[in-house]
Amino acid sequence: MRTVGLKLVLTGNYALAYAAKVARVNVVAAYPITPQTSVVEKLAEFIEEGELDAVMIRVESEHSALAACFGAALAGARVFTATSSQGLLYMHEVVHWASRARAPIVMGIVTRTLGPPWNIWPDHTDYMDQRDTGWIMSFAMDNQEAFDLTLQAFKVSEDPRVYLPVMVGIEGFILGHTSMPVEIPEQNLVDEWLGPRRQPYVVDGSEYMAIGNLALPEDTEEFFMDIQNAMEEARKVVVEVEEEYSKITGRPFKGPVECFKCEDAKYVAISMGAWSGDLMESVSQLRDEGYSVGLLRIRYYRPFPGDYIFEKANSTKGVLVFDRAISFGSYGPIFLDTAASFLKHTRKTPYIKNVVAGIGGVNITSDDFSRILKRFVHEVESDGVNVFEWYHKGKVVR
Amino acid sequence: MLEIVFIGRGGQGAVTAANILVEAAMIEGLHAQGFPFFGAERRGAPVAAYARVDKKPILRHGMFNTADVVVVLDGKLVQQDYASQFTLRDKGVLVLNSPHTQIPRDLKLRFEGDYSIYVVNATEIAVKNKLVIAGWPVVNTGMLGALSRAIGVVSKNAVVEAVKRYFGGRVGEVNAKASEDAYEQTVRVV
Amino acid sequence: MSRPPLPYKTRDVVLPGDAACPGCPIPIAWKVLSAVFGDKMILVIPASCSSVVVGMYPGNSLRASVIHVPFASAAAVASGVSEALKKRGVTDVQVIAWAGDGGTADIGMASLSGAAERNHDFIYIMYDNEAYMNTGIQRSSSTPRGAWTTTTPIIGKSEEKKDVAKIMIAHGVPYVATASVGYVHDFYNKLVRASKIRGFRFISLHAPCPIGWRFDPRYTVKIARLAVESGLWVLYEYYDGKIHLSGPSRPYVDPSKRKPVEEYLKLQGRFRRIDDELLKSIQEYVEKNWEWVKKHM
Amino acid sequence: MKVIVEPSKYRLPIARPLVGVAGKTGTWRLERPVVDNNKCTRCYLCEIHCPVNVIRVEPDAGVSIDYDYCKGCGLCADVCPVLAIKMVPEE
Repeated sequence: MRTVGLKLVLTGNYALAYAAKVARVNVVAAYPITPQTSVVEKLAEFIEEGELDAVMIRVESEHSALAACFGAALAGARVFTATSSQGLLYMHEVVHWASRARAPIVMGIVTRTLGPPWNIWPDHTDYMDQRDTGWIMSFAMDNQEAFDLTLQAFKVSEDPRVYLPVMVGIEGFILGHTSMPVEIPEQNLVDEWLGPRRQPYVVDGSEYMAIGNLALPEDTEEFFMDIQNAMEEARKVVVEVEEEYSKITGRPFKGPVECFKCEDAKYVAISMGAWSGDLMESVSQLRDEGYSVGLLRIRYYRPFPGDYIFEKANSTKGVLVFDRAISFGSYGPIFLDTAASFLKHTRKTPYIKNVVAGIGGVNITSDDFSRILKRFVHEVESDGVNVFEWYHKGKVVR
Repeated sequence: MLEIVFIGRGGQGAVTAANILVEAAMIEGLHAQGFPFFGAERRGAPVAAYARVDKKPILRHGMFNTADVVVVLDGKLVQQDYASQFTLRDKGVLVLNSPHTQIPRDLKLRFEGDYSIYVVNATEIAVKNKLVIAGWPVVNTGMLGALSRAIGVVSKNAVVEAVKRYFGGRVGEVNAKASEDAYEQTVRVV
Repeated sequence: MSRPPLPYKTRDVVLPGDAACPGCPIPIAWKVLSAVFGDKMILVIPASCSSVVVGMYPGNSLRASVIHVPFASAAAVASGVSEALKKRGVTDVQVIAWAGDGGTADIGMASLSGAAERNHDFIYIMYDNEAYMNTGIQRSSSTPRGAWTTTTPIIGKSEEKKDVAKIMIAHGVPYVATASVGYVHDFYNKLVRASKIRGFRFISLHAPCPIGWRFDPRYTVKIARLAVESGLWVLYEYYDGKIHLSGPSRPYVDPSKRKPVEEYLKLQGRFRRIDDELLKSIQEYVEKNWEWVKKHM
Repeated sequence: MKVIVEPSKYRLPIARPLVGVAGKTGTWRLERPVVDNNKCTRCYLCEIHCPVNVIRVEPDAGVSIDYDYCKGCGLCADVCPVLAIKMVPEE
């Protein structure tokens, strides 16, 4: 059943736009922000060229971008939007609103840091700011994955076991503006696999309903609990969806966390996003040098794949978590999730360490990763692990 | 893996060149990446674009200053301070758009070791092919032909096909002609 | 006698026992909406008294559809609903953004302006009770000069009321009207006209609030009418490039027919501390506003 | 463009029409509207304006009020052109 379809050279941003196109979205509402702009420019082009039968709402702000998507979703449309950085924060209120109303929506996040100072380069600060919103959150490492995860997001979002919005992260520029070959599956296969729009209710006047009336504390808490329940279900659904997807596309199944040389590793790194590729180079090189290292790359951040990470990393001597964001006054978000996930299973964890780096778009190369990994191995061997480090300009800042 | 930097002026099409190179590499069955300088590009100011080409999937991301190949869309830029941030690896290749075939003086580019230099007059080729937009000769497609001649990894045919696909129609044909002309007229000077 | 002397079908959509304060103008207006659109309406309601009036989950006081939305987003959500329904070919239901003056003139202004500029096909109704009533009577930009609110507690509001209808006229949308809960027939007629026009339609509905304006709840309609009779609130429609004065306001083109504004003000506790100077400025506002209306008729 | 509505096991924040969503709001009342149907001209203004929608005017029977939900605001009395409705204190 495998088909190659089309192979095109696409930027990460265009990959998101193509995914929305083959998902046959009905409504796109978006507001321009660097480095997201070319996502919606491409969709506007598809729509104006007649290649995509959809309505483009050129809204006056990001708050309205997601609000318009929310309204269209409730009224029965498959919708898509994309944003970045300050724009994502501006729409943050509606980000919460969409998941509480159980509205299936797909949104691309072309990540970029937050100001001041003005800085258009990528880290995960904006994305991590959304981690408590009740959205399913995935993150791509390359443009093919940006396309694949976005297309799968529609299926995940519209699954009755989930019925939550999904955001797909890619780093601005590093993927967003970088061209790579991307395989686009044939439209008819996508149509057959994805099927028509599916949602828990539709507001179109055919039925009396009021969405979001004032509710008592206990009722409200139950809605929250059900979002948590849906997150648990979503763990299965994202796996199922990817399995189906790899059958029709022939692309390898990677799961919520990709294991790269982690099976027999004594030390594992954990990371998310494009720099995981550089980290893989580093892991391969260190393996050649005799270090027993591996990598767990997070593809789905929410629901957090904590059990999977525990299973893969519990028998190691050390776990090194790379974060491209910081929860000021605490640690990097992935580290916090990882540490908590271990505590669910055991009181005797391996060494777990957090390195924050790459903030504001600072480029971290495989040489940097090798340096950090080697030092971590030596720290574990000598029982002197610092739980937290900020890696900056080639040096460690504690 | 080959890491390639295109140096040009904002508006000269360095980013387009990098993207077409990815298309050409794909035609050759290779893996590739192409991307602009991450930041604000201003018309006329010196600016870089980047490409990676490899037989294996490319895991590495991000900009780089040390490259295997440097393609200079405006030959004069290699004599300006802007070029000094880039380093050519040992056995690296420099491809220049220049009307002169002698080795330019005062190269600001840094070298780690041996290098070769290829020269082509892409500006003249653009003018002859009537590839002038808003007063600017379009040199990027010519420089891709020269790049193909200089490194060989991506064949002339692949570049021509990629250029045609990228632009389509008559524009594609004319640009492809520029690539072919440049391929033929590129000479090694060092 | 046969049916009511008005073509109203106000009985079935607004259900008794809602959570509105006694004398609240909101359900009165909803009854007029229901008379025009029946149960085929989707109200998009941002944070406001109306969020509370419809009552608490799992119940709802309207036999229609309601979408509660974040404060600043009513016009944007309605844009999305309207576009999606159009795409689906659903044409038998009216999308109505129903927002207070705070959600319209203040926090919702950008999304309102955006939706108007894009000329989305829905009706936006700003029910203007001239302050943030739901949070406890705080000043909005639509609060009139001189009015007491909990955030202008001593000297009253010093600035002029923001005239949103004028702002919407400047957007060049196909239909703008002012209306009042004191003139339900007039409001009804305006909704009927609006329902026959496609594109963005805006109605500014004057809606006296007994709690926030400090008057006896039985006078909601009386005070709304006094605002018109004193010339403070002018009822008109704007379409085809000019203002069409509405029946109830027609006599008051003539200043001598207007009741003194004091009559309107003295019934309301929020104007209790008004002095001669303020009174004069309010009277001047009336004259100035009428000049503007006449100029655009 | 097709939409499939498929419910899930999750609770949704959807409310449905309900009479008396705020309870028997008649208990809020301090004054009760009392109608003199002999005076009533069946103009329907009280029915049209009643914010709680509890007044029904019928050609023969005249005005009836559902006191379970009437909040006693007195608006009906104020809009009645013939003063057929009086507000009297609740016992």
